[in-house]
Amino acid sequence: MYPVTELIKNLADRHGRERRNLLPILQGVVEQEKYLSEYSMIEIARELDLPASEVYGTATFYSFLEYKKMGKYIIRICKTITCSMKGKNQIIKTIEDMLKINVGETTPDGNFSLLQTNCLGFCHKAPAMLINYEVYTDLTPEKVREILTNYINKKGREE
Amino acid sequence: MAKNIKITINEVAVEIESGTSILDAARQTGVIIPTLCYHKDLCVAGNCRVCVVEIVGQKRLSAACATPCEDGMDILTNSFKVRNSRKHIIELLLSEHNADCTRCYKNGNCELQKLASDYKIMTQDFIRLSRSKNYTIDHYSPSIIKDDSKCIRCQRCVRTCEEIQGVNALTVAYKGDRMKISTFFEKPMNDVICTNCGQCINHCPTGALVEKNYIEEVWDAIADKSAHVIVQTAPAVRIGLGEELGFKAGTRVTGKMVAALKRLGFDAVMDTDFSADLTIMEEGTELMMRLKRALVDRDPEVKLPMATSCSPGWIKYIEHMYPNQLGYLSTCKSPQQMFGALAKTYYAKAKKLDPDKIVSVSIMPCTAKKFESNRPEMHDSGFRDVDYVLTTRELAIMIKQAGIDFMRLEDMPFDSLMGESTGAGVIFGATGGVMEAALRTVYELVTGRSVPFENLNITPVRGMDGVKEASIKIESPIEEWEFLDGVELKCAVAHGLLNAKKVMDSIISGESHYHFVEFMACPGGCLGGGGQPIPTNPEIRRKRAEAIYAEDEGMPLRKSHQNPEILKIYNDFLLKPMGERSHQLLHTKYSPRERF
Amino acid sequence: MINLTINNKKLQVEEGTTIFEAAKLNNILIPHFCYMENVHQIGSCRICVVEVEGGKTLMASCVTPATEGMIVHTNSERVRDVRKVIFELMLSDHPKECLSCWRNQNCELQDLGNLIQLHEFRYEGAKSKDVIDSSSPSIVRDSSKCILCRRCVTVCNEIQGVGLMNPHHRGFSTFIGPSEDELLGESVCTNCGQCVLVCPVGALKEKDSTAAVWEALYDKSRTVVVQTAPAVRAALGEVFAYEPGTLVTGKMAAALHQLGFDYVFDTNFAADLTIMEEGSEFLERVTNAFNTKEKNHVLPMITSCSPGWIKFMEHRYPDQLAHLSSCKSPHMMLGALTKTYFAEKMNIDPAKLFVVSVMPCTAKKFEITRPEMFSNGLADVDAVITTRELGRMIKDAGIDFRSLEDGEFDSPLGLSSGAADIFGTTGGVMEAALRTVYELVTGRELPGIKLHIKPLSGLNRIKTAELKIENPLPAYSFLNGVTVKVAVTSGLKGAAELLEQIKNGTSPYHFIEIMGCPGGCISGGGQPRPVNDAIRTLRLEAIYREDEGKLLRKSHENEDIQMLYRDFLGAPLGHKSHELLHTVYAQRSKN
Amino acid sequence: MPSPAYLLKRVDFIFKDEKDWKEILKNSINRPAHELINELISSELKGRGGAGFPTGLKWKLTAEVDDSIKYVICNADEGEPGTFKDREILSKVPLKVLTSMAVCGHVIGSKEGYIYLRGEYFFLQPELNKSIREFKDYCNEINFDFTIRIFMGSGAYICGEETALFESMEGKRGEPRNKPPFPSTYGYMGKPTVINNVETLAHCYTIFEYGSKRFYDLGVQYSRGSKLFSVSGDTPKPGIYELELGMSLVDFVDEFGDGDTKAVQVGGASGFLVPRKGFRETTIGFQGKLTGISLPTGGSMMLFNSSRSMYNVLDNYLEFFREESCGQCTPCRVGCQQLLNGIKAVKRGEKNALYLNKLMRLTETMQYTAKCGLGQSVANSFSAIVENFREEMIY
Repeated sequence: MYPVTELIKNLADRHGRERRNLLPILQGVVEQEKYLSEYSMIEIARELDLPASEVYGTATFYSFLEYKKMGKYIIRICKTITCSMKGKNQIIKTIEDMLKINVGETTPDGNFSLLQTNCLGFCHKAPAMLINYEVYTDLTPEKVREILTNYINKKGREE
Repeated sequence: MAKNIKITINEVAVEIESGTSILDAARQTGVIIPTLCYHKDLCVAGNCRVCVVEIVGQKRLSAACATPCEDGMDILTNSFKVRNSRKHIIELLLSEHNADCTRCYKNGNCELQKLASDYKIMTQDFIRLSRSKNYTIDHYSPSIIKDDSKCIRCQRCVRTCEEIQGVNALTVAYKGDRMKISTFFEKPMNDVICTNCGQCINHCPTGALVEKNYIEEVWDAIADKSAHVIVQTAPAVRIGLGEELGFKAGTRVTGKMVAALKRLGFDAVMDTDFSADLTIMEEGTELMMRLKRALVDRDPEVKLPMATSCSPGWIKYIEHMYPNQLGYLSTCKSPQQMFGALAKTYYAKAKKLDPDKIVSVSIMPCTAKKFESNRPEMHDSGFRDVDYVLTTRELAIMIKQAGIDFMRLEDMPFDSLMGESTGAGVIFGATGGVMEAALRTVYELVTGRSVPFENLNITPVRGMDGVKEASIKIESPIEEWEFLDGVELKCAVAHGLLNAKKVMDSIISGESHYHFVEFMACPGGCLGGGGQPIPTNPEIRRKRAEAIYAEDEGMPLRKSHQNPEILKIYNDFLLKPMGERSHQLLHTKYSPRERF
Repeated sequence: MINLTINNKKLQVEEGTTIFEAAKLNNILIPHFCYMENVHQIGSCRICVVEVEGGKTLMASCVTPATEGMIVHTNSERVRDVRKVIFELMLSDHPKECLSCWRNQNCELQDLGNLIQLHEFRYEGAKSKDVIDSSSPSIVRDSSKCILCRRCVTVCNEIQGVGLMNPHHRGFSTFIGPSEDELLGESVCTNCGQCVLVCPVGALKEKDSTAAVWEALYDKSRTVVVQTAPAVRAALGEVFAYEPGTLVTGKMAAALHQLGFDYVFDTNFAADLTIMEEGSEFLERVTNAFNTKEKNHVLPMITSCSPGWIKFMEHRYPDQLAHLSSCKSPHMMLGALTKTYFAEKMNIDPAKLFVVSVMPCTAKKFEITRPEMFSNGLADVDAVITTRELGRMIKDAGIDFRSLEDGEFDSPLGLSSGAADIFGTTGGVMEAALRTVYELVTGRELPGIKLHIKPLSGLNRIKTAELKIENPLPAYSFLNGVTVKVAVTSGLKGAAELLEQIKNGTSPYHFIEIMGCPGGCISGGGQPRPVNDAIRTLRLEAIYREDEGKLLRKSHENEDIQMLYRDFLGAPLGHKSHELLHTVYAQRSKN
Repeated sequence: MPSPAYLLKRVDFIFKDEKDWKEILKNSINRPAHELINELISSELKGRGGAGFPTGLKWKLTAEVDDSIKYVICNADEGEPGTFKDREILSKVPLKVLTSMAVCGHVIGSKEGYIYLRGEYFFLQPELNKSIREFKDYCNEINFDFTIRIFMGSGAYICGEETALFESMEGKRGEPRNKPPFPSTYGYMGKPTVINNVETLAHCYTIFEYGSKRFYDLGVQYSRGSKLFSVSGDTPKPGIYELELGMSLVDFVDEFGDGDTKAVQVGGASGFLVPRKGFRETTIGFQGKLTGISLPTGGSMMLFNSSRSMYNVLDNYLEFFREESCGQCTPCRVGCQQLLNGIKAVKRGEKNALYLNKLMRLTETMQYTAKCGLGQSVANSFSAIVENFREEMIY
């Protein structure tokens, strides 16, 4: 039994197997696996007795439910008007230089993915970004470098 | 009775039932409102916004298909605001569309083309988006081609696959400008659960979903002098073909169809109805044997009810959805495949032809037959039983291509050896037809008397409602079947895969127990199949059904076992139904498939 | 007779018929493109090639005569492949914008595509020059859509004799039209629109005025008046899939009311008025010729209701302009009257009136821009839409044409006589005029079954007739024993012939009717496509059926006309008539 | 012009303490439903989410429908750019919101309440769950049957629209439904549903606490009560301020602008952009004939100073709408792309400036025919920017 199948079984037991519980289950899988693989979508469809295409259609609608391989930490920079006015591009440049990847890519070692997202609701502390579910605001290039280094170390410590 | 309300449409006062949508109210008063994502078979989506109308007093325009009328509404379907908006919306649709109509399969029969020509879009000022998008064409499936550059995202196919067929092969994916109709993980239609029933083709307003056509291959076969090209035509083709060539819906063009096929250059024009009668003989006997094993030998693992197996869309559906219930299916092949097998054995021997030189073509109202003809187990004659399958639409195109003036053709009969057919064969094309044909023969074999229905029309299995049930009491059968005395033969008929699912679920849960169930993949049976002329809607299906039953009443022979050519084939070649040779040629087996 | 087999079907045809015609007679349709019945068969597009057994190459069936014992295959494998390649080559230089083209769903290239079922994209190459010439008020030319089938060249040179549309340059850069830098608006083009009628694709179209009409309809402050020409009611049905030759007069009027026009008048009313004016003018000229001594009479008199013909004459025969009757065309007369007589009667401010005329003709769009067509500062007619454009407007408004009940024309400018109806066909104006003139001169009805003059009806190019005048009324005693000779022609080629006779003084006629388009207005440049002689005959018969179906058969018996003279105009050729109903002509350069 | 004395009046209701929520809850659920409804109606409280639908009427309509199962939903999707007040309310005074939801349950006869929390506010969950548990215990204590659960969104701005929110909660794609039928008769799972914005529920709490009079006195005719404003952009003091409705924009800019404010975006991307010359006659509030135009708003106020290029602002909005449109209906899906490509083409000089007028007419069509608010409100800022800052769009 793959770990994902087991995870999906528990999520289904916890949330229920109706169509309206689909989104919580999808979120549960993304929280763990960082993305929805083809296999996991099929398992969800089997568990909830739903057509696979419906699961795929619903999942691809929401920007947080990724369906491509993602790194362990997903960095999401807010690109809406106030953040982009307050220097979001410099932040992106700094991260790109540090991690050697462009927006939309994942680092070769699979630790970080860099994405852009729409308004995070921190316009008064722009620019802002999310790393997985943590919010970081009033970013400056130095602050970003510092945040990333301790993520890399934290990452290092876990290994 | 819902109370009537008064509204005015284009300053014409009208009284209609409350709750009718503005679109229906307008239609009743002779005002045409353009629609694209609206279809009589499907629920109202209201997402193309082409049918917006102005309600006096409201700033925003409302969609006529989705807005119910309220008392005192003053509706303008052609005010300045409406015309401007409608023109803009159509132009927006065109800016995303690959407008190369001359090379499109649906040229001349496309709702977007008609809309653009009716509402004369002459300006071209929006930026062509279709060029900057990398549209893909999926042509791996033997039945269906999906061309995204022609899709206007009206979601009619998604709603068809969900509401009528319950298969959900297609869904809407992504969001914003990347939104598109796609399968699971954008896989080719051939790799997902699609049953090739073609209902999505029938409901698609543009050329985004069309059938894979084999017109070129058939023309080449005809042109090849050394090949002996034979063609078989399905029961539902003769009452659908007329619509493509200028006749009203429900006109019977059997004789003209045969004449046209001969004019096209086919060496022998024969009738699938012949093998429909053959199917009745085989399947009827199989049913009798199952009943015998169930009631006499008390054999536990005999599977009752027996399900018909002539709809390949239904077969692929059950293989996907109920892989371990395949035992219910009758082992008989579909009439098309039976014909194919016999063509390259019995017919070849009788006409002293080399089977390798025979090219067997079939004209079907169905796109799933294209998939069925290249299933691995359909090579029992040593060669591929049916080489090419054409839909009714493709035949109409070939007739036009050959420059045949169809209206003025005089009728011609089918060729011999496999062209004779009975009324029971013809009604295969309508839902409940196979059941009625089977009952006419089985009842007579068992009791020696003909079916106790006036003029042999077993009305309870007729009509368009989703699931139909009927039961016939068997009294004083002939002695060979006397164990059936007093047994109430319970049968059911389901058309449209969603209804099929209902019946299957009730069988598995033991809620209902029938002896014999007819399943058809398409609503209305084969007459509403995926290959029939477009448009197809409830009234057209009813008219086609009337035509089929009229053809049945007009036939001299009405029961399959009276067909002389059938009797001839049994004593020359097959010896007896369910005999050793029948098993080798006319029966098949099924393979379970992954559901996802 | 020769016998041949086509698609292994034995046929017998006369000597000299082409393979295409032989097949057509026996219900076998061969795909074709540049061939057009009654226009030409020049075998330039090669779509209609067929395989003849024994022949090395495929032969164009439209130009290859059938020979004894020929075995033809119209659908062999070779033919189909070749046809696909040719079709694709044509498409490679054609814009792929069907859905925003005005010929969408009414284009022979699309129908051909439907037949050939081509789905490959093998040839993508350079596109030829993309010139859009919308200088002319009637016709717009879009060379990017031109397929070089040369139908317009044949029509403009052989049938109309204007000789404007010609191929230029060579090879891939060949293009069809007036010369390189010349614009239609400034050329000798008579705007007759025959080229628009025969063009299979969207390369030539009428200039769209529906936008202006819609704008006027939505402008609540203006009163919008519409008038329909005699030939429109005989062809509008074809836009809504009626058989050619179905009369839809009632439904047309109902549709116009539903479109939102405030008043629906009938150009036929003004046709009766034209007969009164032109008839009197003819009588005046005849009296000068036969009665008085001065020799400055100008005969023969030529009708002037076809603007295409008038512009042709102004270019080609500027010094014979005096022969033209000075009457305006019927729809200009009605426009002028609307903004004076009608405006006064209903006390509407003429500036607020917007007059639209529905015409079977594209030249009328040019006519309303002529400087002489303005009375007291206001244009007589503000917009002209063709029958095709009216069909589109009806569809655009979502009116279910076929289920309309019949409506009526509004008075006072709506009533019309049978004589007015036959204006739509060639010979109609002459017959209508003679019905009135003969009765004015002799007091007796025109002899001839059902008031028709047999030799003047029908489609041949030049038709003549003679009418002997015996014991006329005392006022016209000088005409006793005179045989009035009349001639009728349609198509500018015939007109040129008659004008040559006038030019060198040998013309025996007193009265000549000339129509710009072959067959008269029933097959004008604005009529629904396709048009061929069979369809012209059906429309012609419909027009005569409407004439015979009316009680009122002569223009001078129309009470509304008599009321108009009593209340407003006074007498024919009176001072007011001259001011409103007559016009002058301008000499134009020859090339 | 209202008298100059009418300057910005700071108010402090929302973030005042919520310590006596238990007592308010108890005596509210003992009052008859119609009395509570009339209280809301007489307070003239209008929806604070941006649509401005009178809350009293909404509760009344849903209460009248008799159905055993009804739902109360708190819309905490807050995707509108420049809006961040709901997050503050839910983190500072969550119990006010929960109380109002319970009272609403009592009024319309519903036992189930949901908070639709946007995916980006994942970190709010632990705190909020704690308050919900605390609330639940008290409910059991006074045996008032009303359970509240959190439903997490997953990043889709469109799910702020009420029917798209229902679709999303039903596990489907967040595609807005046809209206009618309206949520009061056919909402979540097809049952009658009241759906209110977080701030609206907070205001309900104030009304239940002090009665409708105190609320009614604030603000001006048609725009009663106070409103939380999220101020951001070129301003020395970005943040959240509770101000009375009906204030004029000129006062607002004097207070919050950096002295060089060129334009103010009222109501986020789907709101209205007011250029400097429009400040004088614009007031913030719902419809009604105060001098000049008044703009309904979800509370987002973004200030732009003269260093900002309005072309980039509009480009950013259109990119936002193109991505966040649900893609279901033609005018919005294709319209947004055409607008974006259109202004880019004009900027690059491929199309002449007149093309902007064609795009303006297109936005008019989108406003009239789009199926939901998103498509309809793209026109607001587009027309304002193109009309007032035409040169910035072309050169």
